[in-house]
Amino acid sequence: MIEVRWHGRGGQGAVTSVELLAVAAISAGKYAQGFPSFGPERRGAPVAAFSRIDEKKIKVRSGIYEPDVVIVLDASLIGLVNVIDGLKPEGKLIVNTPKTPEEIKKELNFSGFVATVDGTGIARKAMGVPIANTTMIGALLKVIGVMGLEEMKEAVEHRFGRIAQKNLNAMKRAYEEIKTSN
Amino acid sequence: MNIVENFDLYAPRLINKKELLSAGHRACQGCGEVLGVRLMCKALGENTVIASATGCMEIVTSMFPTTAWEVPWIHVAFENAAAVASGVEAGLKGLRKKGKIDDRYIKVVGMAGDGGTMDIGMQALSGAMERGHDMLFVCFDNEAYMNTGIQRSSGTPMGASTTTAPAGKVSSGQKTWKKNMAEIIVAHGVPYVATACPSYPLDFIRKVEKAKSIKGPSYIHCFTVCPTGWRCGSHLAIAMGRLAVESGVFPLYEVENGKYKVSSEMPKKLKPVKDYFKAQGRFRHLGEAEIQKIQKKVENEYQKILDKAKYLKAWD
Amino acid sequence: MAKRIGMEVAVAVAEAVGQCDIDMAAVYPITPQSHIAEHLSDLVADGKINAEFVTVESEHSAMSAVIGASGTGARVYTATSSQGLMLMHELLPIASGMRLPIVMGIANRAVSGPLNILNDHSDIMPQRDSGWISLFAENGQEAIDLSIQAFKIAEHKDVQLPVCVNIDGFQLTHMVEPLEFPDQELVNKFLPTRVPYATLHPAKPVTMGAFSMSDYFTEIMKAKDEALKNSKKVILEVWDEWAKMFGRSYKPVETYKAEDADILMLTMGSMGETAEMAIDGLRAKGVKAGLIKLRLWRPFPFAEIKAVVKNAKKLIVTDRAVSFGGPGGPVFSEIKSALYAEIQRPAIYNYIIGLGGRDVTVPDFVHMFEKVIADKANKAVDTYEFWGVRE
Amino acid sequence: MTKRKGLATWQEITTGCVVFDPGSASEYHTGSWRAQRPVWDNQKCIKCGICYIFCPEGCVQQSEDGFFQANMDYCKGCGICAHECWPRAIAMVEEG
Repeated sequence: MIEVRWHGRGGQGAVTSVELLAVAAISAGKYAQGFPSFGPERRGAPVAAFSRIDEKKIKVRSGIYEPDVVIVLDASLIGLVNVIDGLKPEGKLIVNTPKTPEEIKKELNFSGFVATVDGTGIARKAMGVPIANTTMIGALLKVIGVMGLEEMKEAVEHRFGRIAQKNLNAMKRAYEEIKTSN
Repeated sequence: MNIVENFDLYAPRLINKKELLSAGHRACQGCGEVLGVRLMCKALGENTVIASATGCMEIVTSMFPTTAWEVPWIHVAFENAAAVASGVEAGLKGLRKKGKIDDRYIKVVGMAGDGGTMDIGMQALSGAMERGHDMLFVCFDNEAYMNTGIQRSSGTPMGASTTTAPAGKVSSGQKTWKKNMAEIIVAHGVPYVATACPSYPLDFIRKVEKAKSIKGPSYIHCFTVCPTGWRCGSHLAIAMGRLAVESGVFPLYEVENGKYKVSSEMPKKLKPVKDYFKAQGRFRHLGEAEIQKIQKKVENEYQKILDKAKYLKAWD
Repeated sequence: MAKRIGMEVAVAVAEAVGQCDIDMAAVYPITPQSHIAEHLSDLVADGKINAEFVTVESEHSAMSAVIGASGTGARVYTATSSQGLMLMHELLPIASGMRLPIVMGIANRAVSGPLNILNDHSDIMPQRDSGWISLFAENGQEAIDLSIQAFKIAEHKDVQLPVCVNIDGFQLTHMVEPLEFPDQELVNKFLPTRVPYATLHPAKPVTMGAFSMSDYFTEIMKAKDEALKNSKKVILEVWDEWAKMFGRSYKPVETYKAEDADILMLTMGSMGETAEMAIDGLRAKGVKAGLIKLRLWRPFPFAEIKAVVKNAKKLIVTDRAVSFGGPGGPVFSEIKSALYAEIQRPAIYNYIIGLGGRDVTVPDFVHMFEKVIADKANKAVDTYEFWGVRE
Repeated sequence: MTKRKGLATWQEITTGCVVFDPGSASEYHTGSWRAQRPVWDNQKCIKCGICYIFCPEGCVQQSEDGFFQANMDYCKGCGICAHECWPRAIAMVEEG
């Protein structure tokens, strides 16, 4: 089972991302959960959301405290929120930033796996808005590899209708452009 | 001796003979409220469903395993008659559009006393009126919580002595002016609001029939005398209602699509409120100065209605 | 078998209710129930279900309106949570007393004060004696299935009682998870049109909600109690039929590795499957642990409970609510009273867990078992403890 | 509720306490509440029907001859009819 923790701010669509990912994974025949951090967070406040994906039925419903992957939708949260809290030693950190993985590693004093992609830049070019939540699903799928981008298509189309293709394009670019540390 | 003005001599011929509220109900001798309910039912006819609040009328008409009602009737609780009525309306609508019941037109009516309307029931009523259900709500206002023993309500008039706002050595009874419920419902923008009193049965019946004909929310504020709570003779229920109207204490008017119309029953010149107070024990303690204060307020409030009738236009 | 799809459970509950040919719904939004209200509104707005949706101004009016509509013979639904349920409280025994087959979803949430929006069972527990049939869902699939079954149970001629389906707030309502929706044609077959015993219609005027004095009140209460007790037979029949038609079986009391267990735990609601993982871990270490999951809260399944705990030495009852100044959690009290007359019964322990959204993890459940196993002298029997409270 | 001698057992209580007999409150005779009874003087009666309209019990009915009378099974003796009868055709008379 892969457990993912998403960091974002209220309004940046972290919850939409976990929902899309879970819906797509389940459509692809896997078992998945997607859930928000339960609470009254308002627009702008730091929020977290969670994903679980597995090949067999998921029973556990308690929170995720030791994620396999952490994905940060808003790099300005680094320093405000301990984004690597509980991240497994072999765990992976993905950050939406134009910076290199090495720069992030230095900032966080983190020696594990880091991947970065300028999701906001991609989203702005592909969709005209600086909202990178769907874009970053592409980055996540590249890193975790449990399913392909094409398996997101149906869920994104269902959710976004006319603007689905732009989201898919942005996702694809993030998938292709992500840079990983060694 | 009372000379009945504006009253058709052959009134029985004009109203529905069918009694939809049977005798054997346990209302007090001379109850003005149960008379109001009886006349309302005559005006509504058989294709009616009534949702009643807890209160005198509920208690006296529905002693299990019997009922005085001959129309479908439901009682749930004190504060929610309007919400129950709105549910009945929605339920019938849902069933009718699917063909699960016949397609006759049924008027849904909520009813409550002044407590169930103006106090504890006001939220549910406001919600039901605002949502635009096709329903009539009738408040039978006898100006205190009579069912539980004559405690004050927001419908109790200034100066009336009740068991929770009694006249005493340093108190003259009710310290507040009566809440103007009809105007509150007018402010909801519903198509029809009227005030009525069973002392003017044809006017009351006509207003109920009018409300029945309106597809949408309507409200009638019916002033009903409670001889027990007002401490007057049981034979005076009609006379007291008439005096309340003639003195301007309870003006009869209607508001259709925002247009005010003062009922023809209103006299050209109001009688003094003192005449109305005289026979009622609840006002007996009032001094001249207090009566004059009330007199002035009554005149001012009545003038407001006359002004509205004169200047306000109907909505488009 | 239907395809598994991913959907948020609250949305799925609204979808399932939408499969039931409801005529009317009145739902007032409250966290964490609101997604049910919103999605039902969507279904009505898109013409996917042909029903009246009444946007009431409070939960009190929501329950009042569904009582009125149910009185007309309509199939009705409402949903709420926490404070909303507390506001409805007055009307719950009236709905059951009038024998109206209302179905209500409850997104279980802690009751104030202080205000807390997260999951526990302190909202449903005060409603225990209101005369409603009360079911608990363990996961999203059960939330769907029970919501549909609830109409069939409620409307059965031998039941005619309201049913509430308890769905843990957030842990269930806000979870996107794999779900299977029953085929619509099969649902239609499973759930025929409601046949009411009386309706508010001028064709046959009736009086509902009459006033009763002491001469009849005792008989009326007895009749209601018998109706609720007898509903269990129908509930079992409905679950049998469901299993035959849809392949998923339901029982008043579910068990997991309980048959040969020395030590049992009892859960209600969404924590069951998490507790199962703890039991798997303990079994791997040779501990004969097992789980009881209570699905039917009212009518209480006394016989089933007695049967499943018979051979255990110890029983841990978990409660998600507090009975302040009482003998322990409400579930604990019930279980103890069920077993009082049994000669062979386990020592019973009570942990009050997961209050106001406090997370309970697999290691937590393991620790509960270990603590009770370590109580060799049975010192903590019949006492209760707030699990994980800071001291 | 089926009409039977004595009160119903719990098994006989209707589902939801629904009352299926409209107007069955008339089984209860409120005439026993009465201390005074209305007596009509048909010489003075003009058949206007005010007594019928204003009766809170709905127990004043018109006969075939057009005159009115109260059903004494239900009349509570409130005196409204007598008070409102402007030709003074009704008098309240002590019972007993």
